[in-house]
This record gives sequence, structure tokens and C-alpha cells, in this order.
Amino acid sequence: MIRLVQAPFDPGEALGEFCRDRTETGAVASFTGLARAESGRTDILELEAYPGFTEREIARHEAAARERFGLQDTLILHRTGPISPGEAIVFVAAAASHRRAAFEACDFLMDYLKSRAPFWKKETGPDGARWIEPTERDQDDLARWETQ
Amino acid sequence: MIRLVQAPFDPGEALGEFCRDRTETGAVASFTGLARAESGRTDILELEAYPGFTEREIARHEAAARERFGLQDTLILHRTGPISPGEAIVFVAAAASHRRAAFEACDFLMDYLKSRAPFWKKETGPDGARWIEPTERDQDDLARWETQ
Amino acid sequence: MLLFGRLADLAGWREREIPAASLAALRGILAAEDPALFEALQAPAVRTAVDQTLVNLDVALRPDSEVAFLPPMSGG
Amino acid sequence: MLLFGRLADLAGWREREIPAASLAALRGILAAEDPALFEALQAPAVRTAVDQTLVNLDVALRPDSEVAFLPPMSGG
Repeated sequence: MIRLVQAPFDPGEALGEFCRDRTETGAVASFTGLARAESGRTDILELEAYPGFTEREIARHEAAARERFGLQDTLILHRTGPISPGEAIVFVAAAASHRRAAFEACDFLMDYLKSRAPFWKKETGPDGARWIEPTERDQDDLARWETQ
Repeated sequence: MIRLVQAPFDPGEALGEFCRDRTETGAVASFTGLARAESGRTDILELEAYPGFTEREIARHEAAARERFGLQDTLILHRTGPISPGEAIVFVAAAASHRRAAFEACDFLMDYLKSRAPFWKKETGPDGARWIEPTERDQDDLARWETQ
Repeated sequence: MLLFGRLADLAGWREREIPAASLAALRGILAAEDPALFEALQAPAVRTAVDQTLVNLDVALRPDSEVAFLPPMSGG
Repeated sequence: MLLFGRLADLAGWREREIPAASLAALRGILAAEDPALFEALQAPAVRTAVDQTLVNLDVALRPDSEVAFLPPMSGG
């Protein structure tokens, strides 16, 4: 499931709910992306989505991940709007019967979210605002999944 | 930090606390291992540790992981005693500035916990009790880190 | 028509109604009105969605079609 | 002396005081008393810790030394 959220959320609460009443899961991997202050260089991060389109594109990749890694369940929470340092931007969880599948699925979904999911990210600090685009490292991370 | 815990714990609460007030972290990966009912074949899991020795051995590997992956922080919670299906057995979290390091550290620590950490695990079901030892897959998983 | 990310900053707006019979016609109108925006929309990294579906070629537009121009994406 | 996991099940006890001047002497006492346990302790997969430190060879023991025999470990 993918949910865009506008208010700050607690990644712990998301993980707690995701793990609840799972008697046949075995493995839950999660990833939480937190906004960094970068030693005062970033005051605020602003995340823009294309409501409707963004959820549908992400749901497609969630379905691909479930199939590829044989997952039992996935959850993606993603903030939109202004985000302060220390707040969670994204939370991804994957449930599987074996830990390798759960780890790889989280890793795969994060690489996708970083470089291909319909979000636009603007950092504002003392030096002004700039739009963040995927780094070369993000592109390399994503490419790992294509050659396998 | 490594903590052995005897009562059921909420992995969500652990993640929530671990993420709190991190303004320079960026990435938190976590893994939660849950006890499986295995369709009625397992009623109870029993985890034995060697108090003192177990914590010290795990702390040594935590320190190795922090150094190897350049981590900011790690947390390991591990149950001991009887555990019912659906309860968390283990929770591992790693904080880093980049997601790759956080994922790999969790993966590394879990492979170690599965095959080398001083725990002894007994499964009791309708067919009686048996001691669980690392599988061939667990050994292969662990070997990945030695060849790198 | 919708603009996202740096394209909206460049144009100074995010959303407008523009009557056009096709994507190509819409680009023609923008080229006359705001050459800098037109140029930015031509970049290969900018994707185009019509009615929330990505398109690669020119397509016809209906009066209620929603056209969105999407600069390089980055979440997480 | 401490036994863990399946070794404790095999012996029927987890903890006992056994006077012995060295690990080798301790093994000798166990061999006489419980050959099945002695045999199990000889398996290469069983690790030995003296005062919570893993040891590979014979070592001398003090009166208050803690000796633990550790079968293959598995957590998580």
C-alpha cells in the first residue's frame, strides 16, 4: 500500500502496525528516510507530488516488487509538502518469509523512489532554494536491478 | 547498543525511539524477525543466551559493523526465553548518512546473528522439540561478507 | 496544463487552462508565449503525461484533457 | 561448568560445580561419568569458553573458573 501524507508521521508507529498480527511472516525489513539539517545548510525540504499519478506509479512498482521478491506485503508512506530536519520523508516496509527477500525488496523500492517516482524535491537554506535531482550514485543504484 | 529482553517488545516503539531527534542521519534501515506459527507446526520458540558473554560477543560485531559501513549508530534488541508466534524475536536498526550503508549493515548484522551469535533456539510443536542450527543458506549468507 | 518542480518555478505558474487540439499545438502556443519554458519542456529528461498516462509522441487532446510536464523525479 | 542448547538436554543439567585443574582434566572427569556427553563435547562444532572467553586449546582452571560448552549458535 502507498500513502502520501502531509503531516509529520512516526515511522515507529508505521512499523508497529505493519508487524502486528503476522504469525506467518518471519521477516520485516524497513527503511526510513529522514530530512537532514546538513549542519544548517538546509532549513526546509519541500516535496511535491502529482496526486493520483504519483500513487498509481508507485503502486505499479510495489506490485513489481511483490512479484519479483515473492513478498507477502509492502507499505510505503511518503511525505509531501514542507518537511523540517529530523522528520521522516519516506517509510518503506516489506514482509517476507525469508530475510534476504525482505531486505532486497526495501532496497529495490528505495532505489526506485529516489530516481523514478513522481516527486519533486526542493531544498531551501541560507543560500536560497535548489531542486534536487537524482545523483549519479542514485542512477547506479537503480541500474543494479536491471542487470540482474 | 545490544539489549537482551525477556518480555515481548514492540519493534515499532524501538524504531520510533531510534529515529527520534536525528537531524543529521538521512537513512535508517531496520530488520524485525518475527516468530512463525508455520501453520500450527510451531507452538513455541525458546531462545537461550549466555548472559554477559552473549552481549559482549554481539557488541564486538556491532563495533565491527559501525566501522565497516561508517555507521552513526546501531541498535539490537534480542528476545530470550519462550516466544509465541507473531512476537518479535529480534530487531536490528542501523543509522547512516546514505541508505546503502544502512541496508548493508542490517543485512550483515542479521547474517551474523543467525549463524554466529551466542543463542540457542528450540522449536516446540505437536511433533515435539528440536534445536535449530544455522541452515546451509545462513552459512552462505554469512560467507558473502568474508569474500568482499 | 500542469507544471511540476523547477518547470513551475521557471514559468511562474503551476496550472493553467490552455485550449489546444494536440500536444504539438500546445507546444506551439507555449513557444510563442514563453520561449524559455518551451525550451525547458523540450529537454529529453522532461516527461509528458496526458490524463495521467505517460506519452512519448504527439497525441490529440480533448477539451478536458490534463497535460502535465514532469522534470526529473526524485523522492525519498 | 555450564551447558547450553542441546548439550544441556543431553546431560539433563545446565550448571554444575566440578573441581578440575584444567580443561583436559575436566573432560577426563566427564568421560568417566557420562561418555555420551563427553562424546558430544568433542564435536568440532562445539566451542569452549573459559571465564567467558573462547579458547581453542587446553587451559589451566582456577577454583572459580567458569567453563561453558557452546553447541552451534543460532539467533534471530
